[in-house]
Amino acid sequence: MTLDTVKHANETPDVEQPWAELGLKQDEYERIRAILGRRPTGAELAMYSVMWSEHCSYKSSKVHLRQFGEKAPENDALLVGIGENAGVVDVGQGYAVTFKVESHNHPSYIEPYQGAATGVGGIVRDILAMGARPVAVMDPLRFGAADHPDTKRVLPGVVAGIGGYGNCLGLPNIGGEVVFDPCYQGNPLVNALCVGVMKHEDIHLAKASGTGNKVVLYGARTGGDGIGGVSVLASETFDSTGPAKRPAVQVGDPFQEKLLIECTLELFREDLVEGIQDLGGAGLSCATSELASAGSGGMRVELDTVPLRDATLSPEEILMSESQERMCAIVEPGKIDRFLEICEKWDVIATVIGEVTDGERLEIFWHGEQIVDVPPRTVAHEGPVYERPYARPEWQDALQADGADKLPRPETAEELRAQVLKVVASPNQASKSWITGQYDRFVQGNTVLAQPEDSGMVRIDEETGLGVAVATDGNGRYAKLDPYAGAQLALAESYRNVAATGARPLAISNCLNFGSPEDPGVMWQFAEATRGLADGCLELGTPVTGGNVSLYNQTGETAIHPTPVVAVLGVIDDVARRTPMAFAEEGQLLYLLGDTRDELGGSAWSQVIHDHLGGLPPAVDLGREKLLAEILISASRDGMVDAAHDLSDGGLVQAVVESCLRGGKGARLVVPDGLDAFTFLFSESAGRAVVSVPRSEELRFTDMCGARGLPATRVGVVDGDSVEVQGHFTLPLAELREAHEGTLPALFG
Amino acid sequence: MTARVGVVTFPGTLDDRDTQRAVRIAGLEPVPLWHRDKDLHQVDAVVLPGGFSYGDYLRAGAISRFSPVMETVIEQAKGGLPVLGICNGFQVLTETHLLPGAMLRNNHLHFICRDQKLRVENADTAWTADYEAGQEISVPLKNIDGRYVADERTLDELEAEGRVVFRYLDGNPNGSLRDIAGITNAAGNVVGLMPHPEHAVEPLIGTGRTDGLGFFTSILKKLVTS
Amino acid sequence: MARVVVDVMLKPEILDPQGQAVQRALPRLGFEGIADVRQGKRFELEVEGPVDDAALARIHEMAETFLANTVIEDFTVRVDS
Amino acid sequence: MARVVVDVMLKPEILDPQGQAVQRALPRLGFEGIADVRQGKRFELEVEGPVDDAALARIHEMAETFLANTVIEDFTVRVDS
Ligand SMILES: Nc1ncnc2c1ncn2[C@@H]1O[C@H](COP(=O)(O)OP(=O)(O)O)[C@@H](O)[C@H]1O
Ligand SMILES: [Mg+2]
Repeated sequence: MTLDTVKHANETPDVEQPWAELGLKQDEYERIRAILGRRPTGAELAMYSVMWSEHCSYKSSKVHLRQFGEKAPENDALLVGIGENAGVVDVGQGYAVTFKVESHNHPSYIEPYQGAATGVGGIVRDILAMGARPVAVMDPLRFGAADHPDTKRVLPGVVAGIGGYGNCLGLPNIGGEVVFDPCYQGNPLVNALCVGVMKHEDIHLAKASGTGNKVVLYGARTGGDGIGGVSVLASETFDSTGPAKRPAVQVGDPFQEKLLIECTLELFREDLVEGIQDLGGAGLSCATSELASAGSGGMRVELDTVPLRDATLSPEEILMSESQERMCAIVEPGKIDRFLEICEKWDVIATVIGEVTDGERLEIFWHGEQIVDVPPRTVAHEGPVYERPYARPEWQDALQADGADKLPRPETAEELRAQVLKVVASPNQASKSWITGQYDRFVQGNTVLAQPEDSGMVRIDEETGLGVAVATDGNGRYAKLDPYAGAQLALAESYRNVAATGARPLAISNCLNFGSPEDPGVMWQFAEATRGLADGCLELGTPVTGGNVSLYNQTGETAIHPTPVVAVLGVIDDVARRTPMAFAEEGQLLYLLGDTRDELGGSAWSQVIHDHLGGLPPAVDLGREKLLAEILISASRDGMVDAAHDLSDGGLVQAVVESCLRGGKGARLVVPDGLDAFTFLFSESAGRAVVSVPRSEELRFTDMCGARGLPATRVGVVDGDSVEVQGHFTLPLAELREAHEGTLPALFG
Repeated sequence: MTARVGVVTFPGTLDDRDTQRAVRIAGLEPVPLWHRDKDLHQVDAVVLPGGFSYGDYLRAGAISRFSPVMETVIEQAKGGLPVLGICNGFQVLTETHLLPGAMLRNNHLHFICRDQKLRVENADTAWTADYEAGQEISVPLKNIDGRYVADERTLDELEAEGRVVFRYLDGNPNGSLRDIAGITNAAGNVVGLMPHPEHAVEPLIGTGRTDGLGFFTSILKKLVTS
Repeated sequence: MARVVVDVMLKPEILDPQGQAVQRALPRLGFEGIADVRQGKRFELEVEGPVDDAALARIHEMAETFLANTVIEDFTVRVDS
Repeated sequence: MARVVVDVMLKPEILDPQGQAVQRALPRLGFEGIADVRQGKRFELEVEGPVDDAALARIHEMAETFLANTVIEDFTVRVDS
């Protein structure tokens, strides 16, 4: 096959090009021709097509995501905002923390183990690229029905992949989510979060500056991974013979990534890196164009110097390859020798593949012939932007009108007891330790709290005890009923979870998982959810530092529930003051904080007992969330509570059961005046938590709540070895434990 | 002058920094050792920490066992240098045959991470002198290749010579023969175990227990009094 | 009882980190001249009854749907002699 | 370039939970008549130069000291035809 050089492209303007096969629209192809003033070469076409894809260009979501910047709250803690690999937050004492959630949904459905594993690998490299040492990971997951046969294929593979990669990398897994719902059948969600820590001065950015500086590719060799459709460019003709056979699946090598981490941190320590970018989706196309676009000059790359695993790869394929465990650094010429030495020390292959030029073009050569000559911004940052039409779905009104208030409620104590047992044993409410027990949560020796605690918490300074806490949440059922409120409820819950452990919420990241943007109903959900999230962040004072959008999570006409996953990062000055969730001290008083209303729309109860989804989700009151958080943080700081647990799906009874099982102690509960037992136990009103208060602190604590105007109701006492709702029923802890802990092993064990 | 404990880093080692911290907390001086360096830098004892050296590819510990640093460790261990292998380090020690037997995939085939109760069966080794024989301790266990196997004769020999140092309590987590969690060589200077004492040295962190500190205070006592 | 062997190897274009790690270690152990190493799985099945074409067809199907992950792996089935 | 295959299997007396898990799953998938399954490793080595007796002896040594752990595993070496 003749090489499609820039010269050749100039000479053959009328050659048919497979832009449609590469996923480009006619007008997008025309725009590329207009930008270049000629037809693109095969390599250029490959770059544009992948960089202008939904995944890389955010073309459908961009107009909505802008609100995160426009409505960003004043916040001195934000050191690096949206637009970089990950945002960076000042957590004090000279430390900065970076964190981000990303999706790897589709690959994890095709090949659960490798899809999930490479999802972890990708987000870890994003964090590393900011200059930080990765210190923890989390994994928000959504699967189809727990008893569906395909879930038995997908879930164990995903869990083994996340564990296999993360454990081997030495990153404690400190939390995540596991939710089952038939809407995720065929579209499981595998989101992965990573947190990294650095000193302020260590922050690195993805930009190529300084004429003459070298472009170094280091890490794994480049193979034919994840090239997919681009292979049409590699075949002589893209009609008859069809594309060369290239795997769409990438295989991860966590060992290589561990070396990459240690090697990169050593390169940072010796100040050998001017700019750096990880290679993820779109591989070298993305890394070179983003580095050049963000920098001051141009870039020249000799593509034939890239070390290959497969010598038959075409230049187009090398540009597109999504081979894992690679990084691209910009290095001053005088520092190259030391750079390569450190790579050699870590058995990491490193190659100078090009340099920063004083021009404004990204130029790529193949054995001396030019195959790419483009303005990098047009590839990386000035892709198409769509104002997709959106409209509230017709069914939304009917869904909201179909409230949970008309569902039959338990009439006898016996029925209530049975329903409690059923809810705590249901797959979504059951213990997830069958899964989390496959993740190393101790490695690095800084884990203060990990699953099933409300948030994961790691110490970042051994001397002072400074630590950070992270929680992720996202209730797709609520979001389906009302995407605006649903996004805020996800934010509120995550925020509350962080505060429950005693940490002060600082900033958020998010992963927005939705159906097809070409469906106006889905686009409406997306618009509402982003608006809700942006408004919520403004009110809570927690800026969005970054995130990820995953669209097209749908099969045929059926989209997943809108699933905005929100991760909140908090800081705690001394991890010694963290508040755990376990009720461990007999005789301590249980206080319910916040207001309980009759709110069962979208609840766990409505799902488990009636397989029902309808009505409105619980009301959002972010002012109340803020107040609750302040109380929880003060209580932790001043030692007024020994345990706290946030209330969310499953309501009070779920929270109490979890805290009792965690501490191995029972509780005696009394239904407060003005509430019926059912609502007391199962309502999912937001803005609530339950705390365990030592008797000696009771007065001080209730005074504080009273003075600040937070309702605090004494609802019981830590006692015995059962959960008793006085006058109604008693459930022995052993029976609850069996119900709560037996479900997942029975399904997947 | 305190004793110096070398902590080896192989490519893929994960718990080297944690082990150095544990050594420091116990009042010893940690000395990082690099797999390519034959020189042990006059350390008084060596810990082979946990992790996935070489990704656990081929077999856990199989590739690291051939590193330059191990040549010296093997030679000096035979001469009495105290060596502790934790998890991946234990796997390396069995691959070198400094300790008998081998480590295989857990019988349930899953990675397992949990707080594990152990009985200290032998409190006479270089690394367990600060415990009492029969003492029960809890330390984190985290591995996928933790099933200890050896032939019957070797097992009988280990039992007869009191060389089973730790046994799992409250349920065998992985199918290890005779509930063996850790063993020693005949001289008592080389000890290997699957659970992670270095993750149980500080209150609040990990499981919040400090039951693992005894390993490091044991070696401290041995080194400063001898 | 007859033995049927199913060999499962990663497809040639798929990264094989294990094989790579082994290959890289060989020179250090003094073994030169091995240009590439791929590591796969070998299943030995003890089959009850005759291993006729029908039985082999079933085992082939078993390999395809279960023993191998054909998204990333190839396999071969043969009767052990 | 010639290919040499090294097969490594757990010794018969060593419990093989992976093989067992496979065997137990088979009836559920509708495959009957498999009395036992053992799972091992297969290495494919691409050898530079001639695979003569000397080369095979070296590979045998490599298998014995490195590819297999003879405390628990047996191995065979053969030239792939
Ligand atoms: N939902 C979102 N909210 C805020 N920022 C987002 C969101 N989705 C993407 N971003 C930001 O857009 C930029 C590009 O995202 P992405 O392509 O995922 O990064 P990367 O190239 O590192 O994978 C990042 O800075 C990311 O944080
Ligand atoms: Mg990135």
